[in-house]
Amino acid sequence: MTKNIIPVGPQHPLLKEPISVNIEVSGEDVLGGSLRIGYVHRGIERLAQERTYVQNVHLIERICGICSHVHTTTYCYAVEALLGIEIPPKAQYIRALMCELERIHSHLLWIGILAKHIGLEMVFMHSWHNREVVLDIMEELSGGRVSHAANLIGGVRFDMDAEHDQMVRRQLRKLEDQLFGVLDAISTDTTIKARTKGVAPITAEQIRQYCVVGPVARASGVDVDMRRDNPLPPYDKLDFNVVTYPDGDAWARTIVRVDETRESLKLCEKILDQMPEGPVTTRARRKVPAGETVIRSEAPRGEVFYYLRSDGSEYPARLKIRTPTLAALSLMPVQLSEIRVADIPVVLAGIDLCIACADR
Amino acid sequence: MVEGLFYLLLFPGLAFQVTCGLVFEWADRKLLARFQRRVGPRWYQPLADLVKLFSKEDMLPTGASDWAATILPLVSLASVLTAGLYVPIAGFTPFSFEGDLIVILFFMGVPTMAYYLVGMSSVGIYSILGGARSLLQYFSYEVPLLLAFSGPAVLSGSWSVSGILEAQTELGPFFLFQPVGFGLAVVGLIGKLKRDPLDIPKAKSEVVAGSLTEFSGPKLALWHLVMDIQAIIGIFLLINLFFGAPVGAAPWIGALIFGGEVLLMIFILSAASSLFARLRIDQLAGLGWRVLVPAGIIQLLFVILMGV
Amino acid sequence: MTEVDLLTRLKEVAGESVARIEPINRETVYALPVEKWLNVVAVLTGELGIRHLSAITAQQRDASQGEIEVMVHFWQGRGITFVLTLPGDHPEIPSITAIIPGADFYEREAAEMFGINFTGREATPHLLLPDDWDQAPPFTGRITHD
Amino acid sequence: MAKKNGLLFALVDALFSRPETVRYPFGPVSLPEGFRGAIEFDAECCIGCGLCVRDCPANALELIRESREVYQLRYFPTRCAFCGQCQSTCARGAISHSNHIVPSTANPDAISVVLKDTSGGRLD
Repeated sequence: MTKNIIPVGPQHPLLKEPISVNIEVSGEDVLGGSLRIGYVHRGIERLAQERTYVQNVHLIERICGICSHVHTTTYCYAVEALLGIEIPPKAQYIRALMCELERIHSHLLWIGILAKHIGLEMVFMHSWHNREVVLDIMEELSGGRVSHAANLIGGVRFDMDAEHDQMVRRQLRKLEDQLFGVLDAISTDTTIKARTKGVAPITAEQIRQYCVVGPVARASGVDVDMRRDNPLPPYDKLDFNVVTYPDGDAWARTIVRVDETRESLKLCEKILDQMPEGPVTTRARRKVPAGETVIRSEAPRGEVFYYLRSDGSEYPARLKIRTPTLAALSLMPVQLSEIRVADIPVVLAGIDLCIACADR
Repeated sequence: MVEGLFYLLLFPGLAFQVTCGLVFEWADRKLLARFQRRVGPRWYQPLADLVKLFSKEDMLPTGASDWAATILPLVSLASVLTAGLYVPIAGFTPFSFEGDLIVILFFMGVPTMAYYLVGMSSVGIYSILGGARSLLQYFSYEVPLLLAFSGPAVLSGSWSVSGILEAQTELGPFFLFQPVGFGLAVVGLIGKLKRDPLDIPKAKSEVVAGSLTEFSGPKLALWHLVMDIQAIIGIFLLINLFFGAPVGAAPWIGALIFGGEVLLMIFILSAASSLFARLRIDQLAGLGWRVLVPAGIIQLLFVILMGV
Repeated sequence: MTEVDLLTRLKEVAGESVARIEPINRETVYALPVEKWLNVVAVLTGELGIRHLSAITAQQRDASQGEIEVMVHFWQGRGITFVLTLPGDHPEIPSITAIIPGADFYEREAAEMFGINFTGREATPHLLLPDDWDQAPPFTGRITHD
Repeated sequence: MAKKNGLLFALVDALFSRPETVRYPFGPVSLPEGFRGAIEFDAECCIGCGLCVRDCPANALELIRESREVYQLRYFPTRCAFCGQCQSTCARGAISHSNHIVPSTANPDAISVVLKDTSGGRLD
């Protein structure tokens, strides 16, 4: 059989963001693949050095369109650590609430994309319809569906009163009502199982070798979650389950995300229940004292790593961002072997591509 | 002469089939949209798409066979239209003869072959993969489909569709006797039409648009028309073989019942495409030869024994 | 393994120049000599079980001196960072991709952005920068705009 | 029952409920209370500290000094990132976001508005 190259990307119906995967095939069998990213490289790490700490909050928000909030949260905690201030407890809880909402929204988006890739357009639409409820909550709270601009250095930009609290609870209940049927259906559906079970399994050893994080790691039985292992406030006061599955195949990656969505919904309720009273901002100086800090937090796709060094001026001296997708991407060429052409979408979807995050 | 032209061009020929094809596409898209909580297109959208495509520039990549790309959609369109002439509409059969079921099946098979050839004559990897897949899929669904269609033929002792219709007026609709055969026929039809969940040769996320990836403009429009007409003819045939035609009713009541049955079939097809994930080609082959073919043979044996 | 144990073991492997420097936030930081870097990583991933590489940060602390600092951030229940200092005119460091395949992208990124030469690995095309990028690495020197 | 036929249940449910599509330009659009649209400026409150200009991540603001007490704000709505930073920065509450949606353009520098006071400086 002759060998052919299937060029997936930079533009392809499979991809929402530009990435180029050249997949070598022989008939229906995939032999291997090579990867090229950088199509949406904006040089954010370098740009950040040219802007003030305050301006950077909004630059960082534009790293990613899905996990924008967790990026600014991590960045703000990093700056606050250098400033030596602690934000008020209510601001911490609001940040965590937005993080969890974002996780639900990211996982629902992912479930939809997987369904679309395997030809289940209806599940795709229903999943995104449910995601719309989450976006509505976030818009109602912060004024923006995707760019929430919720964080300030030293707190959050909006307060939550009793009315907001009621609204979020009402919307979450609505979401539960319409979501759980779809989630059950996804985890029990025969054809989804047929397409994902046993596809491109990743062993726990491979996960450790390639330093993969987040739901992909948890689907291979590697129990990592920065919310629990290295909690930023208020996650140390919250109680939640970390979902792991031992199988490591595309099916496990689906179920992990389905279960995490449920878990996050519960966590949202807990955050609302524990939400303290008080102010949501504290005064922060513009000049950040010299020093360096490392912050790790858990984005919907896994561990986000920020390194920030200040030289005492208003501009960061070095900001290093490591996004979870970059770790997962390095594993992709390994996965692209011993599968069929029809499994390519499942593999690509399985690691939850966020190219904007990976490229920065 | 005038009557012949009327049959060929208006009813049940070109105009009627094209209209039905477009109506089918609209109904299908509307239903899919409603299943997905969307509004869906207006009734003239398929026609508008067609007009738009016909007015677009016609391009082919260098190296692809221009000759094949031009002639194959035309041949496919001609054969589905010809097949349509022999399929009774609400019991109306102007060209019926003994053995026309075989002719219909033959003509219905032509677009699949054309699809394969057009993929193979192209230069893109997606087209080649799509063409190869369409042939693999053909081998998987065609046998169960033929087995399913021979059930009614054997039961009525006639290889003409009108003969099968007549037999059903005496015995009652055949799907009552052959539910398995009916199911097989629906699966086979989905496979033949390359619709979800058996749209393996043109799976968007895997091979972009299969054989038709490199097509544009009028040629693509022709292919869309072929697919639509093929779908509606397939549905008509299925209804004739398994539901029969109403006996002794006024023509308009017959047409109404026929229309209702068509809508039911469209609903079944749309629902199937919404409810099931696309199968892999190896899974389809496994399903076809391990499940559908044995089921079809058992059904046929059952029918033969019943006939005795 | 406590921090003291880790420091002793590191000193055994990489010599007395290993130093524990001021911790960053919740991370413990060790300064290492570049020559023994591969031995240290082999010991880390092997007997110490510190395998999760979070990131590789390269930076020029002082642009006038030109020294490039490579910080390698590990995680094993707590953050452990190793600092290696490279000369600015000829930054070279052995690649760890043979031991930790997941370091591939981080090394390539640091190589592109700072012009660091990671030895012992095959040459790779650009990861983030355009293929026809012919200017200085973006984090060293100025970028000229068109 | 719902568990076993989950997708079928979802399908039927969708078929018999109203479509979610918003017919955007034709129907009413509901914006939340805190929606961040074009900014509004209250010259009465402005003390001319210029922090908004410094903090603006998109360089969409310029402060015009009329006299010691009177300041105007030049605003480039199509540069604006609608992030709300100026609103949060302004200690005197002189800047706020309205719910006016600004259409995007190819040239972000093309449009600028001088905001003098809340009533006169509105962007329509």
